[in-house]
Amino acid sequence: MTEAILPLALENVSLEIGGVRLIKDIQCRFEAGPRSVVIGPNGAGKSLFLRLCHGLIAPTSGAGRWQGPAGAAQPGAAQAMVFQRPVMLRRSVAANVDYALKLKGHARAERAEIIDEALARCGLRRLRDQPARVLSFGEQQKLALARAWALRPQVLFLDEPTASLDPAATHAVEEIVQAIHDAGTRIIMTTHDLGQARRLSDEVLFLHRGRLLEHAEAGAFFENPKNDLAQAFVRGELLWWRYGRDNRRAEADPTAEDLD
Amino acid sequence: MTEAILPLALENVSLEIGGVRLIKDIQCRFEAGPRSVVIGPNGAGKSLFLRLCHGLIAPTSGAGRWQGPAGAAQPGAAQAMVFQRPVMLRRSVAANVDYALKLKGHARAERAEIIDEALARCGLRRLRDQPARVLSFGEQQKLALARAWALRPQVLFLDEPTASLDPAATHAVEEIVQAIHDAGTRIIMTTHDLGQARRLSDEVLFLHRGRLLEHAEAGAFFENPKNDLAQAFVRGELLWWRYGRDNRRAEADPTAEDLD
Amino acid sequence: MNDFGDAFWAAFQLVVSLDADLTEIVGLSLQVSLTAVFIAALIGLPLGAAVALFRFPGRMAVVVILNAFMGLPPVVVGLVVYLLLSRAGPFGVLGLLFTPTAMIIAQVILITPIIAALTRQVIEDLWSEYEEQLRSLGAGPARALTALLWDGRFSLVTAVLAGFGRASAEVGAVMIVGGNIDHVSRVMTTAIALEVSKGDLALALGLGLILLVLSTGINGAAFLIKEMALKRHA
Amino acid sequence: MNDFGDAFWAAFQLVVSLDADLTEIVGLSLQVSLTAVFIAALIGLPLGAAVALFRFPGRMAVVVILNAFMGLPPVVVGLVVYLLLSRAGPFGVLGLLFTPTAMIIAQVILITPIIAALTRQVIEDLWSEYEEQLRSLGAGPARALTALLWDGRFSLVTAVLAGFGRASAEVGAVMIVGGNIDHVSRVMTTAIALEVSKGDLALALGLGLILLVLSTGINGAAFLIKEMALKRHA
Amino acid sequence: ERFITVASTTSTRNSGLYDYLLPKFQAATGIAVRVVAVGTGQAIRLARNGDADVLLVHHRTSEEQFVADGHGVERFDVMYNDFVLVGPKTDPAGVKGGGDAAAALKTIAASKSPFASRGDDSGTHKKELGLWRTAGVDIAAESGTWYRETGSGMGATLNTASAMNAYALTDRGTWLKFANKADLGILVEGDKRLFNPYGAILVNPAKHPHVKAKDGRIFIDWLISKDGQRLIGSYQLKGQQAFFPNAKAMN
Ligand SMILES: Nc1ncnc2c1ncn2[C@@H]1O[C@H](COP(=O)(O)OP(=O)(O)OP(=O)(O)O)[C@@H](O)[C@H]1O
Ligand SMILES: Nc1ncnc2c1ncn2[C@@H]1O[C@H](COP(=O)(O)OP(=O)(O)OP(=O)(O)O)[C@@H](O)[C@H]1O
Ligand SMILES: [Mg+2]
Ligand SMILES: [Mg+2]
Repeated sequence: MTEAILPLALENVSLEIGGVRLIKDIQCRFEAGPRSVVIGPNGAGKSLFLRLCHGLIAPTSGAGRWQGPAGAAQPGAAQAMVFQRPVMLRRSVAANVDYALKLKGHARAERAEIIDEALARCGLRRLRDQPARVLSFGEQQKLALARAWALRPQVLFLDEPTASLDPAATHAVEEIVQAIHDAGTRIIMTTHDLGQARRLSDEVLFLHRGRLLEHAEAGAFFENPKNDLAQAFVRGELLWWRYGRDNRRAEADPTAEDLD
Repeated sequence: MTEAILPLALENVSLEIGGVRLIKDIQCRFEAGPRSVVIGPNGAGKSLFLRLCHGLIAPTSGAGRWQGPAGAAQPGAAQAMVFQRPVMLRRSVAANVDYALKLKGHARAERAEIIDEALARCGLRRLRDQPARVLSFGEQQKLALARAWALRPQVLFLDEPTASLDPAATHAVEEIVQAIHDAGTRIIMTTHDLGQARRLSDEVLFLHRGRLLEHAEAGAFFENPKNDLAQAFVRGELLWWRYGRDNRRAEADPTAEDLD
Repeated sequence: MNDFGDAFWAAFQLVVSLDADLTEIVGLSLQVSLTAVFIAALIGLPLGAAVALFRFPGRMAVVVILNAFMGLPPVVVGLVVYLLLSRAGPFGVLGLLFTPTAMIIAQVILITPIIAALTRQVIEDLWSEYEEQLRSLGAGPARALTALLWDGRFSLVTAVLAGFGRASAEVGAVMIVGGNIDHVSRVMTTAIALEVSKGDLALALGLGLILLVLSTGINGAAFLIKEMALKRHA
Repeated sequence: MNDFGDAFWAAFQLVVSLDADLTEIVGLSLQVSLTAVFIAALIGLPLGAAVALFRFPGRMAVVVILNAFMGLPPVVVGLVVYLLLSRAGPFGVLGLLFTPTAMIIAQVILITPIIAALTRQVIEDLWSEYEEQLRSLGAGPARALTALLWDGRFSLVTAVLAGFGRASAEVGAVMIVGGNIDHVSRVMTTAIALEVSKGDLALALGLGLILLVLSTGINGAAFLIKEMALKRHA
Repeated sequence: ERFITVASTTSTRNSGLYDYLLPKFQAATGIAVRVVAVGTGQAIRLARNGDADVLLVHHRTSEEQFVADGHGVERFDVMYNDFVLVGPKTDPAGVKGGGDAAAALKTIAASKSPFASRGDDSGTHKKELGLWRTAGVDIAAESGTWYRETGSGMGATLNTASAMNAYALTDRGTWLKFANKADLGILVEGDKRLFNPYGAILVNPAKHPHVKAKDGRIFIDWLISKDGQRLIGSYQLKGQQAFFPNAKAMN
């Protein structure tokens, strides 16, 4: 974990499933340093994009390359991801974190301490012996964060990590994310909370229907997005039936109430 | 569906699982009319509370009673719920709605039209033939709403229906919820978005650690919650280690960073 | 170990010469096993799903018995069916003994518990995911049953194939109720047993080989159909 | 239908008199089947999980063959083991033919595919839920294997019980490789077959009844252990 | 289709006699014969339940009992063959060439050479037990040591014997047709005690009205007819006569 895997370069990455292009020719680069926030409407492809970056799915064309000195070898070991729909193993809260640490090769002795710290940090200490799968949704999201945090990755992907959290927890998670960033981890996250996006981003990626329409410095983006769809989105007015109609199935869809 | 099932009265309802009391002596009444929003920190028991009201789980003590004229007979048929973690059947988007309608006894002929309308309303028309389980998370939440909406229930439970929606979709869903309310359906929902709670509530229930600490008219609640925990929560400062320490496992947990 | 070489040679010769007896035996084997699997699936799938979904007193006992009956000894099943179908038995007048129908009945008894027990497990796992959603939609166990069988269809294929495996491999029951009568009730497995008792081990092995190739073919076909359906339906 | 009454009576008498022969046969049956299931589970669980998790050329063929081999005909398996262990065969020097060891070997061959094929299905279903999370944590298929076997343990019980059912009910293979030699390799199923061929149907049925009670007992024990573990672990 | 069901023993079936005889019978009479070949005890049981029309087995005492109990109409001698004692060609017990089966068994017992017995109460098994009695050997005490009761049919027992290189008593028909002889060969034959008569019995239609008495009788009559007896005598296995017709009422 001493050698860097960053930067990550996506070269003309496309993803096609069942004849439908879900990610379209994305070209971008993530250098070490800034916090990136990916925003865009539901179904824009944000989660697919994170999974492509993380290496969980392979693009149908183009390629993602970790260009750092350690990037060619084992980039996976230096990354972690908090999924939008966290998956809990059928074991206790603590054991969920423990398993992740074991996979990364931590010795049993040091694991106990890391687990304790991670759970405390995410407010899950009193639940440590609960079976993880009966946790409330928000608690599961916290556990997923604790698990990822315990791994001390170089790059951390977060897919709407606070979507189901209460206001105080959301605030605390934002602080944790900030702390993780300060400790040197590269943050790439998605969120639907534009306030959060403002607070946590150094740069913004705006995705729409599988296309990366804008990739800009955060201040500039929120001041004045260049792309008109991004403008509409930031104003909370992105309504598909008004802007562009590249329906995948190319059928007319003239319902005025259509909300996306 | 002509006769009313409301009001719903919870009498001293408690729920205990594995020796832990997760819901504690809740006493309340839902009359026809107002929109209720249930708020509270993660793990407070909001989802359990909705499931108790909806009849999915039976309380270990106390009872929930539908006291309307049709309440004794088949209250289940007049209710619907949008789950926090929506479950999609392994079939297409349209078939998911269709199945729900079939269960309620709608004839095939009328189903097609209702499905169309529900999907259009929730912006899912272009996805109607997609397998539901590969939808993005937000799309799944919309589909769950469409499915519930199609049923025209007397009472609709919504468990954080906009948690994973983009701002425009959130806005649209709020409008839909309002429209459903206007059409006479009783709305009982949870949310972590306090702004949304303000916009959509006539009355507020504040849950904390399984207890109903406050049940008040919305204006009054947001002006000045009586309960001090509720006050802290509304200010986004509810930190458990400061207020009360009824840890289930009665272990000391003095971590200052504990975020819940 | 020339026997193995001889076995391949025997199998090869039988197949190449399109031996009329072999064709007849293979045909009857397939007819009996496939019919039995079809009927057993018709009973076992809903039965297993019902046990998975309904809560009733003695349910645990039923689960245990279903599991235990995966191990019904074929000879015992054959015997029971024999006693029932024998002229001296209650259904003797039907004259079903030593007919393919009798063999199908015995195999249905044998494999229905297998399909039901495995179905129960699959549906129970699925129900733990679906239960609240379906109950919320107003589907009690009874109405959820078909939805779950449909949604679990890809996993249930394996349960049905396990039943087919047992049926096509089984010899004890069909031997007793079919009688292994040449041109009437001789199937692959009883023919193999016969060759073994004649000491013609190479021919027995050769027949076994053909049987395996056949059942691999059927499994392959099932697999392909499933994969194609999966592609379309996810 | 006096035979059924006679069967109960025969079973009752055997059990009450604590017949020494019966005790011996029951003991050997349990020893053989349980050992075979244990070994088959040791092989079949990881094997099935590996097929579920790894992607390799020819994987589909392996899946189909595993499924097809759930239908390995016992007589054929018995024959192959017989040929391998017979004095003329490659392992003849070991002198294993007509010993319980030979019977265990045959049953392991017979039920390993059953356990593996059913495990494959369970693990594949689980993997579709876990895959991305586990891969994200750095667990490739190899390391995910144990985690999935552990997390799927409650469903896998049914797979192992299916294997046990087949082993305890099977007669064709143990008959050939064990030889059904009195006091050496006679087990419940071969004893039943013997009584049938003697025409003592009541005794055969009685023995079958005892066998079923035994295997129901074992299934019940497995169920209780599983339920207790489930309570503690969710 | 016109057919009758015959309950018979595996040894007769395995010798191939039926495959030779029955097509000729069908050609002559238009009646198909369905043979259910099982253990002697099971065959008698089948016939007693009325599940067969004709019983054709080789254990005289049981057959006579069957008729005496009213299950069968009458027993007819059809043919006989003989039993032979087979064993390893190396003959560790040294019984080869002897003409006295009981003496040979006694020698085998003394040398404790492996012996595979059917142990299934079949005609062959009963014959073997009688020989042990004559030889004065208490065989029950030896079961599980050098004396191995396989509890299975003739073929299975021979498979066991050839894998164990054991001695065994078998009917000649099965032996001639048996393909897995390995190192075994015929060691003792020709003893009068090894005579093995087959009888045919029509199942009693008075007890089982559905029995196809007419066709069953035609079958038995044909078996003991000149034609039938000639054909039985002409059946050859590996160049040897396998069965010897001995019907009394040749017409
Ligand atoms: N395996 C798949 N097969 C087919 N379509 C898929 C698959 N996975 C995702 N999709 C489709 O790709 C689109 C993008 O999905 P993705 O999950 O990336 O959206 P998202 O931007 O994360 O949305 P949300 O904000 O709702 O989480 C969606 O329309 C979805 O239906
Ligand atoms: N089946 C169960 N067994 C044990 N504990 C459970 C079970 N279900 C829920 N709990 C616990 O009950 C508490 C309340 O859960 P619930 O899901 O109602 O919380 P919530 O208020 O909806 O939280 P969130 O805002 O995170 O959705 C949680 O701490 C959870 O761990
Ligand atoms: Mg997403
Ligand atoms: Mg909740």
